[in-house]
Amino acid sequence: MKRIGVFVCHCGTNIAATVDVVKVVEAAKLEPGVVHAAEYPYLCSEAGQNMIIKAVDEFGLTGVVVSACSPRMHETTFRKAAAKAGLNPFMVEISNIREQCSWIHKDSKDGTEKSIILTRAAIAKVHLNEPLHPGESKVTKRALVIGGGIAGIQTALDIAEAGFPVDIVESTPSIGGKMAQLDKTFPTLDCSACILTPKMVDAAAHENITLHTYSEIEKVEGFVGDFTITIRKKARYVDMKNCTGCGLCYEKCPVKKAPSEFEQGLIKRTAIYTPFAQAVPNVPVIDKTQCIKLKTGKCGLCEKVCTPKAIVFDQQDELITEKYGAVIIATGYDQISLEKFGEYSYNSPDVITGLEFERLTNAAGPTGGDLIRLSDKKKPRSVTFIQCIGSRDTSKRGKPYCSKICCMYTAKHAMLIRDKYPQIEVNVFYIDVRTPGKNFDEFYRRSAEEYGVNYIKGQVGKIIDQGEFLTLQSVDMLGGKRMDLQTDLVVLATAIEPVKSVRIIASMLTASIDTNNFMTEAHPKLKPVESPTAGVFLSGVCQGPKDIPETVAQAGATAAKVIGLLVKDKLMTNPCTAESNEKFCNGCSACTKVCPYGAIAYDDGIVHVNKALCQGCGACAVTCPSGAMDLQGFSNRQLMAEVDAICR
Amino acid sequence: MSVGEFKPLVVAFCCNWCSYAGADLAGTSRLQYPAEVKIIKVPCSCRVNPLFVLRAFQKGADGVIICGCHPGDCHYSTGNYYTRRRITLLYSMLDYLGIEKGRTHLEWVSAAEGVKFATVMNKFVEQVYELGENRRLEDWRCKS
Amino acid sequence: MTNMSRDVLHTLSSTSIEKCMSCGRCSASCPVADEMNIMPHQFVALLKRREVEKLMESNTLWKCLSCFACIERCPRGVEPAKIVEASRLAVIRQQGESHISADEIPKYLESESDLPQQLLVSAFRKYRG
Amino acid sequence: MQELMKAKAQEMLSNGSVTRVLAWKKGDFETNPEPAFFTKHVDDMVYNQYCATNLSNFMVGVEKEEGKTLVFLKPCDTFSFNQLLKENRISRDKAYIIGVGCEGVKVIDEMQETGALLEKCNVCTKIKHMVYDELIGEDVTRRVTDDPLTRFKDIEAIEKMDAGERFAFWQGEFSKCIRCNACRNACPPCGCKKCVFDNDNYDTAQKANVTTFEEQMFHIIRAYHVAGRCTDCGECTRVCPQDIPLHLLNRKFIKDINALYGEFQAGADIETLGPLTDFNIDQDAEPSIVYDRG
Repeated sequence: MKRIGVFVCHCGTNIAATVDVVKVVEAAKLEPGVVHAAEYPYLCSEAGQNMIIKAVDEFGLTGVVVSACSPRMHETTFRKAAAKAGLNPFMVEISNIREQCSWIHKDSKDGTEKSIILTRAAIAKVHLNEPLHPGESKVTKRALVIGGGIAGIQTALDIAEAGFPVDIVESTPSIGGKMAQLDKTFPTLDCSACILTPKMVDAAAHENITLHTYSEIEKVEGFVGDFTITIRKKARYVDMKNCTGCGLCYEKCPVKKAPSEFEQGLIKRTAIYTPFAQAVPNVPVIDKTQCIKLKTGKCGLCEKVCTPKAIVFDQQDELITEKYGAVIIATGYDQISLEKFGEYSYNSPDVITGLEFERLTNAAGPTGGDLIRLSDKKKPRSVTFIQCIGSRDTSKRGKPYCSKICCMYTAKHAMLIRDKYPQIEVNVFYIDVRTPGKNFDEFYRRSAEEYGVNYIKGQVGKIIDQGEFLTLQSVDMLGGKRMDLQTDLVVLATAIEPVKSVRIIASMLTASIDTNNFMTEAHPKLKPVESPTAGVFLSGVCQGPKDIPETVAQAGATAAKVIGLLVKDKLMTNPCTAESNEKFCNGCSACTKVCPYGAIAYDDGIVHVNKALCQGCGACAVTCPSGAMDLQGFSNRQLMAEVDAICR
Repeated sequence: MSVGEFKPLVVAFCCNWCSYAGADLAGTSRLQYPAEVKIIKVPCSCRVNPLFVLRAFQKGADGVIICGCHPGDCHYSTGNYYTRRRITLLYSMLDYLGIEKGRTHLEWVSAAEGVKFATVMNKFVEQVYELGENRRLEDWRCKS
Repeated sequence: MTNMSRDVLHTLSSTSIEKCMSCGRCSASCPVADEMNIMPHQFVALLKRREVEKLMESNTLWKCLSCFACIERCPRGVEPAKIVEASRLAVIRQQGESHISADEIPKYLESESDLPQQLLVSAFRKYRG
Repeated sequence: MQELMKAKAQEMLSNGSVTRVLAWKKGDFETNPEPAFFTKHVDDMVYNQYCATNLSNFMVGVEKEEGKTLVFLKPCDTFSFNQLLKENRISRDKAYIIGVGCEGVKVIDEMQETGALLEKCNVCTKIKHMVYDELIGEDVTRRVTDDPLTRFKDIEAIEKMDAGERFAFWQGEFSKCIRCNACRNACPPCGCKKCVFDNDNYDTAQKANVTTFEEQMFHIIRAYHVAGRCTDCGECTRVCPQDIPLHLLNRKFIKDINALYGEFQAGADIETLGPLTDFNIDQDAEPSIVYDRG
């Protein structure tokens, strides 16, 4: 039998005014195993804690019950005090007689009676408490960043600067992501490539950063501090070491029919290609769905012209396995498909998306920055932007959220046009213009006031391509009139969504994802860059729509959190974990299916709990029919003892 | 307890992250709810084994209520989704066996819903008062 | 003459005007908005303001083709055409009598007015007391 | 058919392709064949409409034994086999399964035929073998007399009673329980190495029912533990010496699961997640549905 000490706190008058603490002490003394019971005005004070420490020694206590405020308040305090007294901290239980008694019951009799019962329940539980010891697990001092856009690059650079090795896995042939496609950036209008390219080069050159481009995550095992991740490096058919990046191969490639991903399909590219001139690494890849040699065995022109002999047609996918302490998801976004929005005639060459416009206005883009209609190559006389295409849309066609970046990039696009071609008329159909952000509203107002962009509160119902021009059936809500506006070029501010593959990545990492495929953060306010899964962090748009300044700020925050993890040599694990009794385990493995953390593994007839992964929810313990699975700290017996004590 | 004066006993299982915190908030906001409610803290509502519910009734509880985070807000991501299925089936079975429905309840209470916690408890206890003493699911050995 | 409250229209139309975010896509999509003295988006706004009588007196009731483009294109599921339809019903209910009988239908069919049959069917449904 | 089965069993035993045969053998009366293992000769083996026992359950016992077992399974027994397979209680490669046709199992009372088939056979939905290596006589005509949907009619009848009547009904049934554990032993998924009701570590150990509550507790928890795993094989009710209609508990769970989470048949395959180890974020009913149904 344990030797239990019970300590009842007055909390000044917070408890003592309603609860007769002396009565609680007297009642506690009658409970089996209680060898000492006392009250004190402020147990959480140093003197109060010392009183507990002294009593542990004096009465040889093996268990402590503190009847005081909520355990959410001072459980840690009293557990630390117990540890000072040489007791295992988990031999302390709190009964909450302030929040649950004195503060809500006016009647002293009721409050006192309930305090006695709650104290009794805590005593019953302590009888069954076992010393618990947080486990330790090692930390592999290496991070993996999934996604090589600005979010991934910035996170990787910051971690690398702190001295830890980082790998970036990027699915396309080059890092850079969406930002590499942009022309200018709001609200300062500096050139996107000019600020991004140096970062890309830094990342490639950094001694702590390893790039795996044209690669994907194949498999994830392990847990915080100790992930083992397999990366598939897709066959590039070009030897990275030998290639000098001269570009002769794609100049000679006879296939010129593949839509260029980087140019948003506005122009075609060759079968062997680098996505864009500043690509990092500057090593081409062969698109095996296009290459004549790979499809039919003929051609091989690129191989003939390549002097360093870098073309390798029989190259295979390569699997590499590496250990990591932390994983950062930075997979970014895509524009949604406009398939379901037939009324906007997106199939017309003169109706384009925001991202397509970026390429069209970019000096390095397919038209050399010359703004033309793609149908007849003529300069448009007017350009009309339509906001919220598929955003804030609760019908099943679009997305219910605001895509956040469109108001600002539309103001930017409008301004760029008016700046370069003052004769072009620019209209913007908007529902609301949302510009919270430093210098954002000023920027938007400038586009309207200084550049004469015509903002129309209203929407377009339908776009009709009439060859020469487009007719927009629209409404000006402030003017209160229906309009059939004629315009030459339409830019749709298309909603953005997380890249499709993030769902697969999230499930491999057991990180949670919301109904819109955005990664869920551990806490929306207080843990915005951590996922609820320990060791998995979030950076960039995968967590929610955001612009470049926000993304970079978040990337830095994420890096700080990751560094905070990687500097540790060992991690303390939560001691309240599930434990399976091998003797009773049937091996049915139902527990493995309900574990949100993949912490339970079935092996040869029984299951094992990985203590480092287990977070102690207890889903498994209830699923287990034989009761072999139990949760330490909240065991079946402990909880039933509490039930029994309350119902006595 | 004097004869004729029925004072029910209600056991409330509250998850540590939302509902227990909600109860704390009810406390700090000084919102009254009946002293008949005795809270047992569990890490997650999915820790509540049907055995515990039956055990409470067996030992003389007149009502059992389970509180957890709202679906989608579980600290452990998915725990309360399992709770939702398990407890729905359990309560349905208890109903099928003729146990009065008013004696069981489940409510999602977030850490911010102190008012809801108090309201729910007030309502539930009132309901149990109306049903009177639990006779159908009780171990007579343990009652004096 | 009318005590038709917003709630009645609400029930009749079974739409949720609270969802409206005033984007105007309904009016932009409406083929006859030009001819209406109250356009679909204004119709929703007036209902929000409980100015039901204005709606019942507007020519929108007679101009709306019930093509449902506004319903189709509304990103929030507000269904403006249903409100128009409900207003029509409200007007008819007030009048409380039958405006068309089965005997009259052949007359319209044969006339040179080129009335679409679909219109006759829906008119019959609506205006038969 | 019986002769075909015996010949096949003898052949496989003799040529050593299996170590033992799990089948039914002649009992003391013609009407009570019993499950048996044969290792040499199969002369006593029988197969007829009295062979009720679900042999899948006996495969757990020989799982750790050397060699392969030839087992004869009726269509409905294969669901239990799959369920045990899914729960890692048995291995597929240790069994050679011969699926046998079934015309329904006859009800025996006092060792006499009553002329009726088991209730589960009248509403049988499990007509096809879900897992087998070979089939014998699978095309014998089945005698399903009732619409399979009527298998829930008894449950609906109970649901229609008021709470007091329901309580009285079950009290009456449970009070007959002698805690012989036959239901537990006959039930394939209810095969824990150590039952919570036998486990002294669990504080719930109760070897015999002392109170009315313990009768209820045992049966509620037993039904709950097999919810989503029960194939509705009906062995619990069939083996109950006190004639408690235990299947009405399991079937209630099945009915609720089907209604709330979509049709589910345990043992139909070995991949689908069981309804209690799965969830649907948007569509799962709230527990309040129990109260809403009045």
